Amino acid sequence: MTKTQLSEPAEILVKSICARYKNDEHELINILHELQHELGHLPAELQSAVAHELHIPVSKIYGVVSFYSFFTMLPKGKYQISVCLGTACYVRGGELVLEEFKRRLNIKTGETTKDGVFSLSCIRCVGACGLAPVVTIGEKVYGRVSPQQVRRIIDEYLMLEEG
Amino acid sequence: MEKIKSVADLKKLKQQSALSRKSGDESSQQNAITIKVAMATCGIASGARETYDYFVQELKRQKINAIVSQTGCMSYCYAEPTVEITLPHEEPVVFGFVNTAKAQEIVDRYILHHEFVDGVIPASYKTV
Amino acid sequence: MIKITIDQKTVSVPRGTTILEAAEKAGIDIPTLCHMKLHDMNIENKPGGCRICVVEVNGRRNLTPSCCTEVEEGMMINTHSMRVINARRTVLELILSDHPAECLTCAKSGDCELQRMAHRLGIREIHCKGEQSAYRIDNSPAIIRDPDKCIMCRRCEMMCNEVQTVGVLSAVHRGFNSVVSPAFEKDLMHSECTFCGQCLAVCPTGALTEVDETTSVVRAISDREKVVVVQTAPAVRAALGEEFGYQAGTVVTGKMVAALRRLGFNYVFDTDFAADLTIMEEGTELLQRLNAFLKGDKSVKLPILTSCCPAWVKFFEHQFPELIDIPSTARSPQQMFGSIAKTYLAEKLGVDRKNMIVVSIMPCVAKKYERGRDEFYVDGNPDVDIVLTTRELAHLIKLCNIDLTTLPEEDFDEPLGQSTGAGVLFGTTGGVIEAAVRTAYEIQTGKALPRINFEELRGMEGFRKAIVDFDGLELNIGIAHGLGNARKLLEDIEQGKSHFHAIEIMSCPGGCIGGGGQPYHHGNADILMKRQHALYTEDELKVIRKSHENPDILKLYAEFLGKPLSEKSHKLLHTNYFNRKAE
Amino acid sequence: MTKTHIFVCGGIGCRAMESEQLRKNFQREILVRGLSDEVQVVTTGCFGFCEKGPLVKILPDQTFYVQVSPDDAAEIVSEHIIHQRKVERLLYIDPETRKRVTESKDMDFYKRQFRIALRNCGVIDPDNIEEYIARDGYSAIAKCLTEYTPEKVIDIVKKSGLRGRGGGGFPTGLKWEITRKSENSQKYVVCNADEGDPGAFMDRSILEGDPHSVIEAMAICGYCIGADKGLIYIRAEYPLAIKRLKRALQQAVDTGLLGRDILGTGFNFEIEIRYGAGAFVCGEETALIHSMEGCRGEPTFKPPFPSVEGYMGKPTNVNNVETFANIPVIINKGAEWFSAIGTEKSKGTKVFALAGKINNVGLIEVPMGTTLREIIYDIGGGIKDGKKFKAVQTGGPSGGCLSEKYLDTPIDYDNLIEAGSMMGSGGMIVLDENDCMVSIAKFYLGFTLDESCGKCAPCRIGNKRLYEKLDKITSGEGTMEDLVRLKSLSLVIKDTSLCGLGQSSPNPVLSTLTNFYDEYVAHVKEKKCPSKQCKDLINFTIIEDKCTGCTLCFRNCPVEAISGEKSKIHHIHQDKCIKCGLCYSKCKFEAILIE
Repeated sequence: MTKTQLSEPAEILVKSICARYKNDEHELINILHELQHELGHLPAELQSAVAHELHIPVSKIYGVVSFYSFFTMLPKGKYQISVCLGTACYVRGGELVLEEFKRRLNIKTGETTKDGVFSLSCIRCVGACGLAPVVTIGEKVYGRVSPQQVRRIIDEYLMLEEG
Repeated sequence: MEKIKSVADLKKLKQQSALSRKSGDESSQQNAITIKVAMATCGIASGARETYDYFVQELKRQKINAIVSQTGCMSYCYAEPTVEITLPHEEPVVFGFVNTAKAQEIVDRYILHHEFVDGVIPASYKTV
Repeated sequence: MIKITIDQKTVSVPRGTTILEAAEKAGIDIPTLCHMKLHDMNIENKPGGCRICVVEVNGRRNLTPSCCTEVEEGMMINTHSMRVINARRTVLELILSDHPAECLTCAKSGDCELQRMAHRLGIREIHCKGEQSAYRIDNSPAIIRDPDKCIMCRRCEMMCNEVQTVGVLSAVHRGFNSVVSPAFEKDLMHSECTFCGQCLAVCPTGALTEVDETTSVVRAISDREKVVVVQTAPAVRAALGEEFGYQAGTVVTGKMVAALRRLGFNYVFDTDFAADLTIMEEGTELLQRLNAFLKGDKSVKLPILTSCCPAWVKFFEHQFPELIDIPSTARSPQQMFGSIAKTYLAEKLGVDRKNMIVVSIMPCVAKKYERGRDEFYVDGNPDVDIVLTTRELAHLIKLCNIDLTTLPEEDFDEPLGQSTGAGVLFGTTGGVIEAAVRTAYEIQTGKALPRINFEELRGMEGFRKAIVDFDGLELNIGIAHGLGNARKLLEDIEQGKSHFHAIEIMSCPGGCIGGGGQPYHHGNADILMKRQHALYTEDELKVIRKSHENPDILKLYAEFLGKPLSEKSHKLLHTNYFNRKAE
Repeated sequence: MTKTHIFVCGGIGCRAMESEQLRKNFQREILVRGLSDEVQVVTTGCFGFCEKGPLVKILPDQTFYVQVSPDDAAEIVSEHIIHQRKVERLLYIDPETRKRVTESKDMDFYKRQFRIALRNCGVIDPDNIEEYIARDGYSAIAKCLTEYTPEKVIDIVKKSGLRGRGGGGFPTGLKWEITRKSENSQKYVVCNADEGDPGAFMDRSILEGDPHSVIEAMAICGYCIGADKGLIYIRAEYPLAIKRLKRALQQAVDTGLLGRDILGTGFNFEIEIRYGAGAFVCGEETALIHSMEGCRGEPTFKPPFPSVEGYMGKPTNVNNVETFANIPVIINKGAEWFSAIGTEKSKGTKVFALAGKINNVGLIEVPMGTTLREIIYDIGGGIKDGKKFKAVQTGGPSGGCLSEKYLDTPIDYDNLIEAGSMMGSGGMIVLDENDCMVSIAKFYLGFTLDESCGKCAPCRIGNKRLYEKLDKITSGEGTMEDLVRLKSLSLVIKDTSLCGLGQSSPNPVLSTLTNFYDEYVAHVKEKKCPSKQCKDLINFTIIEDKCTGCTLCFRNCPVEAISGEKSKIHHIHQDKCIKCGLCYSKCKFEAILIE
């Protein structure tokens, strides 16, 4: 274990969220959801702080965090690009769209661009199979995406960045 | 919200809602056009929210007596956004691919003049 | 009773019996890999993960794991049908396809359950080769973790979490990437690991092994400039024989001493001597605290906790730092020995401590860690230089072609070789406190003990309590072995629920006889019972059975230390503890 | 005055049969005859009766004409519109009565779909409890609490023949009965809303469109088994469903339909939401329970079943969303009514998420026993872009790929298993001639590989090996021995895995091996991908005779692998080509060859 380097506000947040769940270890997943929602990711020192509050070993928390694909220990990009690779999207070319995002952003799935603007992940079915292939960025859903559109979609956000 | 404390309460509430739907009395509520916009995830992803907003604003602007509401998935995923329109005393009609342009056409022709426009989706199912 | 048919044999077994247990009763041996049950200790691991023990049950679509499936009336079971054999071999091939083929150099070779299984099922070729896991090897002072060899049996995870409640090991990630690891894939050295070694005691493969220091011993003995001194812990003599074909529970003290001499150690001493010394210091400390407490001294806290188990020490330093002032400050026998060897003995022999190498033979893996703690170094030189486990000693003896069975029985050397029956007891749960009671009673009451055996302190229950009558003064004594039991006790103390005067704690189930460095018991708890019995017998056979009557101990005090808890004693035989919570 | 409308089906199936021309002909006739003010032609979406297309419906009299050719337009306008006489020969003949059907409202039988679970989706406002109540909502729980004993309700559910809609198809009533009989002061009702099957989204739709139906059913279940607490385990990836569900729960609490002393009967029931965190295996009930307890979602061996020892060690009844959505209807309409729908062993309806290479992608609900052909061609409007049907994948990663020969198999739990697939949660992905079946199998294995929990060896390592073999085959490096191993390994994984995930994960491999063995052989022996999908086995080249130098491919290539000037023959540089297929799909002159 590393020495706790958690910032004070984060520490207070951990304490208050855990307390709200009565420091009940069975509420671990709900607690992690809330923390990730607030802080964007779940770094090691945060997990240690939760372990302390719930009186459970940090290895158990890491076991849980590393088990579920929804949880991340790494900070995500400002814009989180998720390419759906559900079956419907796959048979309608979702993989080609993903490849194109990887190529254009020069990152692998699960990574974040160096400037921290984009992160790329693939997801399993958002249930919008009628629009396959589907890409989501934040709350926004792009339907019937072709590889050619990828550059346009990225540019859209780059323009936002540049103001 | 009022508490439903007994089966009798429940039945009363049900009758009230059923009455308000079916009876043809004079109040504006009963003669209103109802517009339901399918607003499940895929509908919203296809622009159902814009369609919804358009109907609300446009009908208000034209002072048309209508109730616009959201509903769940109508299952015609290939034709999102989908909208169901019930003119007073008529069968409900579902339209597919209703972007704001289509919505405008629907207001101008179907709602105001009872003329069908392209994109009607025939009901393909029975229900309980 | 439930009647079932296994491989055409009809057996009746009680409700709740598993197919595996029923088969055992019918004399049918179903191979298992992840399953492990320590009968008398309530320890069982059956995740149903390896799928080696699958059998065919009539009317079921799929094969079923016999370790998890309870029998039902009229069940027809086939444990070795061709379908079962095919499945079992294919599954084992799969496991082997993700396991390094390093048997030639693997520490576990010859004692590996996976290797044995491959032999038993006659695997000659792995048909489904593919990508293998590739992890970093985690080297700690005591334990080596080679996750590539992990087969996800989860035994270590179960020991670490459920039995020991240390919670360092957990399954992490998922699917093909899943492995048992400390949090964030950190090294054990940077975790709360106590190095109790219970994980490696149950690991079926070479994924968890102790750090092998036999090479250092060979090098030390080969170095003519060094005086190499060896000490052997009480529990070693009760288990070493198993490695040489003796029945479990055979005591091989004399042969072990002879073997150590043959290996070339200059002096062969006994940790039991240091155990007697521990009793002198710890027993005196107990009485001092007890009497002050009885006089109403509010600054004195009770209970006093034993401190001879290094894993236990590291456990409370991490988990209960607010209680670090209640364990006895006495060092463990290993460290007391090292300290005395490198002062008293070195002086006697006229050897510079830097030229003396102290080797310990221990049933324990944590002793490897303990010897490296900063506080046990003097001017950069450790009190104990090398720690071998019982298993390593056996390897070394075999390496040098020494046949233990034909060796004569020899005695330990003087002056650190003589010990009492009390010292021997340190090897089992309840032994330290019994040894302490024998001495404390006589010192406190000034009377001779009416009896020497304290049956009420003996047993295999994970947590025991007893009241010992000190001539009118009733002493409440607690005993826990297994850190999970220790945790419960400490929580009671924290919450003020416990009213013990003294508590003995051993990290390993059974105490040192069940230590992480002992010959593998492969899940057979009977072995531990026999080792325990052996130690009590050894005690009975001793002429002197109370530590304070050990003449060499008395001489040591007279010549060197003065009296228990003297200034010199404090310097050489006591220690202090650290809050490791923030680590 | 009401206008006359001529509805011409513009569904893709009808379009393939010249419905577009038919529409033009109608318009011309109307123009020529000066009827433009009175008659209007409208193109509609699919009627779901494609085998009899093109379809025409005349309003307001509801006349329904089938198999109308463009030449029939004149006759319909002159006879029907002008002379008010029906064109008898174009009316549909009822196959049973052999009579011509004149009005579409008498033709409900062409509506293959019957909505029970989806009854309120797209009908009511999910955020308004009153709309649910207006459609008989909460009358089933009222009936249970005031008229039936728990045993009676369980009896109704048992007699209805309802089986779990989440995949396994365990009889729901029996499950309730076992949980009822497990004695304990605390029991739980759990709703599994962790819809993880890629390509299935019926549970999301129900929660987004009709959350109260699930809440009501959970309360009924609680009444039956003796539980006062319900938990809904829902995917965190479904934010809208979560929002609607929360609102619905709040309304139910506010109106007193959840909480203490419900409807004055003394029955207490409350519901909490728990979130999934992205693990498909948590669809398995023991894994789901561990996840709700804050642990890794690893399944444990059954028995003990959750009905005996579940959440927090207490008896727990787990059903999925669609199963629950059926319950209030069964209570209101009765067991006999429900069990009259469907096949002998599979009663009621099933919701399918129809997607892939099909025209009418959507959520459909059909009686058990409907054939794949009816679903694909009538409801789904046939294969997209007029391509040839190759297979339909049902049951997601646990299911299999069924070939043409299964098109007329009535779909129910048992028939699908017999065919080597599974009902699963109801994903139904249609594949066409361009889909490589080896790649499809690899896709599903890739999914299983990501989602395997890793607890048992056959699933953890076996699926990895299956995937590696499939990868080898799609790269053109497979051997015939690999095909033998694929099968034998698949069978052992099925036979020995700990939970349903591993026990069914080889189904996509086995079913494609059985039904599309030739495709595997082509990859292995000829090193060819018949569907031209496997990148390692194809090359894109330009057919010089056909290339017009239009530069379209050049402009669309994402990696600048195509060179050429306007009006000159273009060239594809194989070293740069990433085989994305864009040039092929963009070329208007069929000048790109895949070989």
